[in-house]
Amino acid sequence: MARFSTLAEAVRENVHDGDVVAMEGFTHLIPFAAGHEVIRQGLKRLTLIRMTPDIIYDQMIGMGCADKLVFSWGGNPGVGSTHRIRDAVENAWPKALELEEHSHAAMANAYEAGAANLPFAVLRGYIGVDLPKVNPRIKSVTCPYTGEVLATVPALRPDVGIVHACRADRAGNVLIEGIVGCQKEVVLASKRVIVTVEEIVDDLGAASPNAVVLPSWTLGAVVAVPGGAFPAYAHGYYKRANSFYIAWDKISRERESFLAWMKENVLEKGPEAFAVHAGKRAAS
Amino acid sequence: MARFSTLAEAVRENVHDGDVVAMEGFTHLIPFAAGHEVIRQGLKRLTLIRMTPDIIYDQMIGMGCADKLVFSWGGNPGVGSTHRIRDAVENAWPKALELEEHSHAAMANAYEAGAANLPFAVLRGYIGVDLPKVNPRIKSVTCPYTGEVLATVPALRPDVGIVHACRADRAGNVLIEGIVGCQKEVVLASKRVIVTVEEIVDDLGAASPNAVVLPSWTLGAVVAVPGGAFPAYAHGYYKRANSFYIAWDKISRERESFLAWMKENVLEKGPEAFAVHAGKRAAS
Amino acid sequence: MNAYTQNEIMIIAAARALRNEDICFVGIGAPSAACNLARLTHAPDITLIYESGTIATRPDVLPLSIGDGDLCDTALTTVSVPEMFRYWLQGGRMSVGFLGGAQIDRYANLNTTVVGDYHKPKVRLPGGGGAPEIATNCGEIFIIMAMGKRAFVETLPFITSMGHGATGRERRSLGVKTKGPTKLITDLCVFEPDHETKEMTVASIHPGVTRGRIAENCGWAPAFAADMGETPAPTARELEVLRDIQARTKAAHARS
Amino acid sequence: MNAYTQNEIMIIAAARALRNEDICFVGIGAPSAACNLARLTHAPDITLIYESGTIATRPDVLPLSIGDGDLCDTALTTVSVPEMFRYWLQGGRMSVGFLGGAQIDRYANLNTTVVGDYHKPKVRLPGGGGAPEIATNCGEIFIIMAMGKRAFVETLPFITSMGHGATGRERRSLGVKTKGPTKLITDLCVFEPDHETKEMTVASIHPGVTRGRIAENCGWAPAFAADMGETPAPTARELEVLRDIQARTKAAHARS
Repeated sequence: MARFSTLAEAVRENVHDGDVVAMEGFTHLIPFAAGHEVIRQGLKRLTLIRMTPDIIYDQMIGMGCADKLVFSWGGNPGVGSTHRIRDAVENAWPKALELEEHSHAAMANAYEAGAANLPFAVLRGYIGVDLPKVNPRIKSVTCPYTGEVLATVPALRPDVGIVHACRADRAGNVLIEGIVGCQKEVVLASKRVIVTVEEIVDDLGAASPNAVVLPSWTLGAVVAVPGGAFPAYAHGYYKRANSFYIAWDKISRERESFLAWMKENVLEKGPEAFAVHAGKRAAS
Repeated sequence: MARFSTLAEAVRENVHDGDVVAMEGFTHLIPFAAGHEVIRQGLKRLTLIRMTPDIIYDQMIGMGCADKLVFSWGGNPGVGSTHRIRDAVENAWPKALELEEHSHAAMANAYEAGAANLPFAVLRGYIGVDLPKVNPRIKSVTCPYTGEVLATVPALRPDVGIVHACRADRAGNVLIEGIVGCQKEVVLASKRVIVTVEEIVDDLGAASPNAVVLPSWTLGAVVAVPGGAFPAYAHGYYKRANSFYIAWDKISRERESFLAWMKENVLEKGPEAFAVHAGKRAAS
Repeated sequence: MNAYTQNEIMIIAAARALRNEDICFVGIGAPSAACNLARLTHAPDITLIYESGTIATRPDVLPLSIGDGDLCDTALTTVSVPEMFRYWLQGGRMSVGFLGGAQIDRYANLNTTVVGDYHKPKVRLPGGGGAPEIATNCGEIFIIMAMGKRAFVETLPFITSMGHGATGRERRSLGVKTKGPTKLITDLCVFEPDHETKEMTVASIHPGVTRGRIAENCGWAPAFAADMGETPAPTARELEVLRDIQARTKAAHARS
Repeated sequence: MNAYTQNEIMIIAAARALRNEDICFVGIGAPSAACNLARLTHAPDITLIYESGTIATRPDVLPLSIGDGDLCDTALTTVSVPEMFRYWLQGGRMSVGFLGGAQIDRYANLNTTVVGDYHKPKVRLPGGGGAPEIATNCGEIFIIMAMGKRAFVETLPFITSMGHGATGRERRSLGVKTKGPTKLITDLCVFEPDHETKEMTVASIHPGVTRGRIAENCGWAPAFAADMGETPAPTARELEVLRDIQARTKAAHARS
């Protein structure tokens, strides 16, 4: 059953050094505020899972939170490299980063299998490519009917899943709308769940009986953090700050400018700093 | 790309003697009008697939359309037996009926695998039960990571999938709302698709960006048949005729009363006869 | 004391087994009546889930089928049937599965498939539906069935869903970690599995019912627990709520 | 004749390859520009699908990422990412997949993973994302890449997604039934696979470009088709629509 709490409490109670943590949101609804809290609490040795480790993991990895990254596409979308992740991989700064690399299809299927309580996922994929040569987790099964050999990946079952959503009602049920990504799967696949939301309302206002709603009892901590997806966006709340994504390229390119930005904007701030981005609603 | 047509044309062009046909709708949106058209066109030797072969298949099997039934629960929900299916199984009347029997979980997974273009589905199921002893299609695979043995079923890939939906727009895109069952999976798993709808409108009016919409190019024939799900129901249009389900028990119990009902209500009628049920909208 | 039928005390005793915090996968018929009675009495926050995909539904009348429109209209959300079976049932999200059945044995294995030989059945029953996977994927299983020698049988012709297995030891030997049937609620008494043997054993007798009457309506010699008690009689409130929803249901089904 | 850049003719030639009836899985960047240009010119009914789950989207400006809000706001419907990869891509629903890449070889295999050794990379690139499965599950593949010796290489350090394989025969030997790369559109010319060898062969040269210039910008000795033609120059309308959407895009990204 979901419990309302502060972001600091939610991270303190649910995330521990060495945990396997998945923070999802496919461009939309990326839990930036929660990522900043993980950095502020100085968590270490995390295995970070994310299909698209973009700025949020660039920040966390650049600040030394992670020992390992499980991913399928790492970059600043439409802009270029995630410089801090590259610095970790290529130069072990601030520390070495182990990679477990998949394709998007495999990651999506692995979350799906985790949500479905299966130990592995089967996909028609990884054909004729080199990734299976460098990732021993990619294996195969033979179809018992046709004899066809298909690729497999182990299910993802994170210790902690962290997502950002549109809103929660007062019982702690959560609505996600728009590009829903693999948030439902991450929530259902994870042992513990933190959800940050734009607002807490009396009525979810789900417009369709088939809207993506996560019942309270599938969640752990629910935290209102208006603007908490910035510079990503929240459908119906505020738009993606494409200009920030472009600006991040310069901020993150050098270690010094990165550390200065993190000090000023993360270490010396709190989740309430995100509220200013939610305030742009009228303009969007 | 969807083509608008009459129900008679749609069935004539898409359904052939001996085809494997799936008509789905989990209590909600059952394509009764299409089933009646299949009966009127005298189609034979069909393999009929349906999770819950209730009245619609009782009618088709009682009229001799099918050689085989693939299913997971056969009965008149909340009322009792499907007498015509029992008569076929127990007494080969009007002809013998081969059964391929699964659980709901297995059928749902088999449609899902069909939609996903996989040859088989894996499930944590069929444990400690007798069905695998009498259904040789139920097999197993071993997880390449944990060594766990899990059940498998072959993917369902019907020749023809037939569903009823709420409405289509003029481009042939179709909206399904409410209890969506496995309709999306059946449509995507089938080689040819017929969709009957309550109405054709200028704008689907999907209330959520994540509403269940089947794009025109995943469909074959789209046919407006108002009331076409009666005695099942259409979310937002008319309610389930529970009294008809109760009445069917008596109608179908004896061969004579069944045949008389079919003659009067199916053989001598057309799809336009369903419109009267759509007219109950205001009352629901 | 309030007058009541044996069917009424069965449903009321079944409802009492449910807890306010349960996430319950509801079978149609008597299980659905018991679950909704629990929701309308002592367990207002219970989450009821039907295999049609409706999650946290609060129907005003009892559904005739597993997918009546009222279930969707009053649900928190409705998911597809493949998702229901994959993420929610197989995902291990249900604390309780509530089943009925046509036949049961002393280890609470159920048959809803055939009487007689599978390939030449004497009676062809509806089949398993969701039950085979409900039986192993829910935290525990409650079963509701009226007693009678054709229903409570020494040997099942077909195991549609596993209770505690043919010898009571199969869940463990097959690696199934859920509890299986922990309560079998009948019109005469409530059975619970013996801690050691897993044989379903009479844990409480409904008021006025004798051991002999239970034995007469059971195809095996039923065991009675050493600490067996009496089922508390239905309260006026329980009977009122049950009769009220049944009346509403009957009126609604006649209308529609 | 209209003045245009080599980048503009690349995007315009790529757009022309698309048909009104295509169901196209769109990569971000140049593929997205080409696909939307096609939609705004000769292929108004083309269905564009992005891996973020947006189906039949009609963005007013080019998205910076694969999941900008505009994609969802203008889509027919938006599905989850697992569903997108399972039902829609793996389901074989896409007639064309449109990819870019960092490096390509003569058989149109692509590398977007690493330069140098995988475990001790010289340059760590973003990785495959959707490409490995796009390459085999779409009916055919169009690739758009500007030429240059660091991009068009004799031997790839890593095969991220399969074109026609290491020898041009791997699709068949691996049982892959889709066509693979049928067009490689560059800033200098358009390549198509040779019918026999599957080696990407220059099928048309952009106006004013010489064979020598193509060879200078290619890490292998490129083959030229016997019936090679000249790419038609961009029309005024094509240039206008392309520049218009790019200007709208730039303004929108600066604002937001």
